[in-house]
Parts: sequence; structure tokens; C-alpha cells
Amino acid sequence: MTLIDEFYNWAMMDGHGVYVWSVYVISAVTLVVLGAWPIRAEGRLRARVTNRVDEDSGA
Amino acid sequence: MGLIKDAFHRMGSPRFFYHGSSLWVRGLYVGGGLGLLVGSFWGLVLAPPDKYQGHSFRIMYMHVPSAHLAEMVYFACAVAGFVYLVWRMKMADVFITAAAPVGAILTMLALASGILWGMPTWGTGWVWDMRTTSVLVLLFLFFGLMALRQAIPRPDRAAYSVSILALVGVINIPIIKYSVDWFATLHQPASITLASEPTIETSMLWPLLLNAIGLYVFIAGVILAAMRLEVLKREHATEWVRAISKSR
Amino acid sequence: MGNFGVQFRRDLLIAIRGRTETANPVAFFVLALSLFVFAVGTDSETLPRVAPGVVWVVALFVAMLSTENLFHRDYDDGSLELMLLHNRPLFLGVLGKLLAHWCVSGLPVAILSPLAAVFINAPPEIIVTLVGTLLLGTPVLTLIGGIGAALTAGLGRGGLLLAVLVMPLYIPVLIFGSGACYRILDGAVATGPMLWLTALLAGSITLAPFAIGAALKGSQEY
Amino acid sequence: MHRADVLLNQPLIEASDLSCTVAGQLLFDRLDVTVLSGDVLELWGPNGSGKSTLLRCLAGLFSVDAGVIKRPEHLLYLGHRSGLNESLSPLENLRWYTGLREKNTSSEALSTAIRRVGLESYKDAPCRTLSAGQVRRASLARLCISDSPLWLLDEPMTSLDDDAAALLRTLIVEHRSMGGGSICATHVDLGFPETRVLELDA
Repeated sequence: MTLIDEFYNWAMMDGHGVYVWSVYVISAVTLVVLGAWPIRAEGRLRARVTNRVDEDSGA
Repeated sequence: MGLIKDAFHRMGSPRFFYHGSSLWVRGLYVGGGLGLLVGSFWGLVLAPPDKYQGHSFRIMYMHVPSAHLAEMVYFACAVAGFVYLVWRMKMADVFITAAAPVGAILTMLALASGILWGMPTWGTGWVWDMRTTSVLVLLFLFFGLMALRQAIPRPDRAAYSVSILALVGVINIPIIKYSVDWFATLHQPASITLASEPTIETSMLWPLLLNAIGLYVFIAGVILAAMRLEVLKREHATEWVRAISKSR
Repeated sequence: MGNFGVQFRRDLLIAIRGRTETANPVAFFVLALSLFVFAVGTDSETLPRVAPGVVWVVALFVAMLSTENLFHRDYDDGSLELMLLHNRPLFLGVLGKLLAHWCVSGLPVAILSPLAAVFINAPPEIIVTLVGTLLLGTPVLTLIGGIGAALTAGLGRGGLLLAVLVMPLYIPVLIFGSGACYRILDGAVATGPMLWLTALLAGSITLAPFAIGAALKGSQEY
Repeated sequence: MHRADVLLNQPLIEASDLSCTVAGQLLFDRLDVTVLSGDVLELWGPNGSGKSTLLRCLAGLFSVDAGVIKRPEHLLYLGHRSGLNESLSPLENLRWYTGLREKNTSSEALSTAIRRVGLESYKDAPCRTLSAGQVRRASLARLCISDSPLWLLDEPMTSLDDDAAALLRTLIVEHRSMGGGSICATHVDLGFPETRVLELDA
């Protein structure tokens, strides 16, 4: 049994692999997006506030 | 006594919260992420498959923590609602605004994993039993919180009503749970008894615990970060926010 | 006479004065029932089996649609402000208003339900239970709907917000209400769910008015 | 109709360092408002300067961000909206209003109030059939019959014709002579002797 077959059997989890992996992929994607969204949005908002401050001081 | 009151009061000020929380967010993200990675790896690779359900059992390591945490987030929103109604603390309302969407997404995650767990194990995606149905109802309660806040023209004036709705919701959760349970046992075909949790040997308990703690810590970080965003949104016209942007 | 009676008489008078509009819930009740019949068909024996649940679901929609304008008109013409300023204690005034509203929405549905049961040829043995559960359940629907109506009083008449807020809270009433009828249908006794409905009524009649009063104050803040 | 607090000359309402921001706009900050019996306080200021919001805060309908308000037990609030249900008549609306106050007002007192605001012939007409001016007069009927020591009037002069405006002035003068106080948000000068003015800038 080559390494690939072994990996294949393990990944297939005798038929249930599809469900298990899709759950973990969905969870991973959700959690990553959930984690990144507030940080990025805060960055964008701070940038917007900075521009406005520059405009005010510049104007 | 003065110290606690003072800390409670200071914790209530958005400015103090904003400056104090940036470190916490990073720490919670790293801690939570680590816990989730190790827990998932352990659950996916090391833990033995379940005698009856085989490998699909590994979905439990993600489904149970997210379903449980989703409910905890709603209870937390209700507590925050109570705090706002009693002490009129702005930060309590900031918490509800930030936590509701995160709770809704967690509930959807729990539903999705519940469906994907049900398919191979019991042949049907959706089982009208007490747990899955009350998670669905929880999703509607989260949508209710967000829909009400969305409908109110002035967001800073929405806090009072949203807090009331959160409290009304939390009082109804046990009632809904019981009535759905009564409904499920009335119509439950005998073959699928979901109520009895598959017996968890200790070797399977550790990854579940690790994943649960990891998820708790990570989501706490996410909510904190979302609260920082909300504070900035609400206070962007104030002096201290403009000061931050200048200093950068 | 306390503010409960004053508020009740006023709102009952308004409901009677606008007879055609207050007849809408009952007209809707009959119409929606017939829709189910057209959908399910009368020949098969599924209709009698489904009938109690159908009557209860339609009664629930009637309650929800009629609580929509419970506070909207008072908010628009300013009498809600007077209610909040001068109703001492507020929850009694709210109870009076809800009782008047129930008399023209929940009560007619409960009274009409035997006819409705015959109308969609439900098995006759469940009629008594049906009326009993509706008499116990529709006030709970009005009380819970009142909380949603108070929260959305100032938000214009836009669509489904009230439904999204209130429907999850209606689930227990629906389950025990139609559950009691199905118990009778299966020959069992229905005291369990009936007792649960009474408990829900007792709980909501004591707690909901306070939540409604607070929500009405909240609606002034928008 | 004498009033207890008139004798003690306690302030009818005492609000200290009120501040309120709505939708990011600071309406007023560190504002003190005190009304003694016999006072008439006029709130002046352009639209959107927070006159109505201040009145609603004083009435207790709107919550302030900071500040303490000591309110009387009963007060009369006349807002932009009429407070009359459209399918009821002015008389029925007034009966409901006085009924809430647990004042078992006789129906003659109600009819005299309606007659005083000049709606005698519309006594039983549903309010939806009344004109805007008549609706305002119908809500003025609450002033004729009120025994609250404090009146909060939000632009009471709007859509009133001359004799209705005159009636309002006499009502306020009567109220004052009995030791009552009132706060009026207004654009037009009410023309009362020694009224205090509180200017709210935009």
C-alpha cells in the first residue's frame, strides 16, 4: 500500500470523509472570515477618519 | 467598594475600552486559533472512529462547541441587555451590536454541521428533534435582534428596545426548548433517538474540550474586535478618535 | 374607574367605530382556511387529519396580522404619548388596550372555530378541545404580539419585522394548542398540553404588559 | 383650584446639567432649566436646535445622556401631534384623557371645555372630519381642563387662527395667575410680560 493509498483511505474515512471534511472546511473558512472581517473593517474606518482629519487640517 | 465601582465605570467608557482591548484581541486570536488547530487535528487524526457512527462522529468536535457557544452568545446578549436597562451602559449596547451577527454566524455553522452530521448517520439531513430545532429558533432570535436594530432610524437610540427584545428572547428560550422537546417525543419515530448523546470515551473527550475552549477564546476575540469596530463607528466624530488618526 | 377600564372602553369604542376594519381578521380567518382546502383537496382523508393544525396556524396568522396596527395608529396621532404620560400604572392601561384588541381578534376566532372546523370537515370530536385551546391560546398570542407591536410602534408599517420578531415566540403556543387537539384525535386525553397553555397564559399575562410598557417607552426614543 | 407647591414656592421642575446628543449631533450640553410657579419660559432657536427634544426630555418621553430632572407628579405635554384618535370625537377623546387622570370630571365640565375652544357644533364629529386648525383647538381643550401645575407646550401657536391664539394666551395667563408654570417652544413672540427666554443655538 503506497503512501498515497494510505492517505487516500485515511482521507475517505470509509465513505464519511466527504461530510467530515466539508464540515471542517466550512468551519475553517467561516472562522477565518469571522476573524479577519472586524480587523480589516477597522483598518478601513481608521483610514477614512485619517483622510477626513487630513482634509480638515489641510483645508 | 469604590475601586470596583470605579473600574466598572471606567470599563464602561468606550475610550478606555478601545485603548485597552487591542492587546486582548491579538492574544485571544492566537490562543483560540491554537486551541482549535490542535483540537481539530486531534479529533480528525488521532481520535479513534466511533463504534457505531464511524468517522462521521468527528463532526461532533465542531458541531457541539459551535451550537453550545451560539447559545452562550445569546445569553451574553441578554445579560448585556439587562446591564443596559439597569445602568444605561453604552458598552453593553456595543456588545449586543457586535455579538449578534457573530452569534448568528455561529448558529448557521452549527446548523450546517448538524445537517452534514445527520446525513451519513441517520440518513436524513434534518431531524425535527429538540436540539436542532432550538438551534434554528436561536437563529431567528438573532435575526430578530439584528432586524430590529436595522429598522430603527437612529442607531444610538435603538439600545433600549434591543435590550428589551434580548431579554424577552432569553426568557422564551427554555419554554421553546421544552415545547419542541414535547413535540419531538410526540412525533418522534422510535428509531432515531438523538436525545441520548453517543457515549463519549475519555479519549474522545479531550479533542472536544480543546475545540470548545479554543472556539470560546477565538470567538471572544472576534467579538472584542467587532466591538472595537463598533466603538469607532459610533465615536468617529469625537476628539479622541481624531487624535488617534493624527498620531498614526 | 381605573385606567384599565378607561383604556379598555376607549379602544373597544375605536374598534366598534371602525367596524369594517375590525372585521378584517375574521374575514381573513375564513379566507385562509379555504385556501388550505383548495391546496389539500377535500376527497382525501388527509384534510380531517390536518384540519386542527390548519385552524391553529391560521388563528396564529390572524393574531399576528391584527397586532400589527395595535400601537401604530396611537403612535401616529400622538395619543401614545398621552398614554405613556398619564397611564398610572402603565401596565394596567396596556392590559386594557390588549383586552379590547383581543375581543375583536382572538375571541371571534375562538367563537368561530367550531364553524371553521365543520367548514374544513375536521373530525367533530376535537371541536370542544379546539375552542378550549383557542380561548386559552389567542390571548397569549395577543400578549406576545403586543411586545412586538410595541417594539415596532414607531417604525412605520413596513412589512415583516413584526413577524420575524414575534413568530419564534409563538411556537410553544402553536405546539401545545394543536398538540392538544391531536391528542384527542388519537384518543388520548389532552390535559397535559391544556395545562401548559394555561401556564403560558398565566405567565404572559403577568410579564408581557411590563415588557410592552417598557417597549412603548423605548419606541418614543427613536 | 389651588396648588400645594404654590404655597411652598418649590420649583415646578428642576433640571440640572442636561446634555443630549442625537445621531451624533450634540443638541444641548450642561443645560439647567428651572421653572417656578408663575413663570413662563420661552424656548427660542432655529429648527433642529433641539427645542422639541428638550421638551420631550423634560416631559420624560425622551432620555437624556446626562443630567438630572426633578419632575412634578403630573404635567401637561402638548406636542406636535394632536393626541386625538381620528375615529373618536373631540368629546370622547377628552373623556378618555381625563379618565386616565382618574379625575371623575363631570360631562358638563367636558362640554364647557369643548365649547370654550369653539368646537361646540363638532362635539360628536369624528376627529378625522375636522380641519387642522380645529384639531389643534380640540387638543387645546386639554389645557382648559388641566390642573397640572406645569405645562410643556411645543409650538402651540402653529395653525391657530387669531381668536384661537387669543384663547391660548388667556389660558396661559389664567394658568399663570393660579401659580402654574409653563415652558413654550415657539417661533413667534407670545407677547407675555416678563417671560424668561432660553436660546438654543443650532
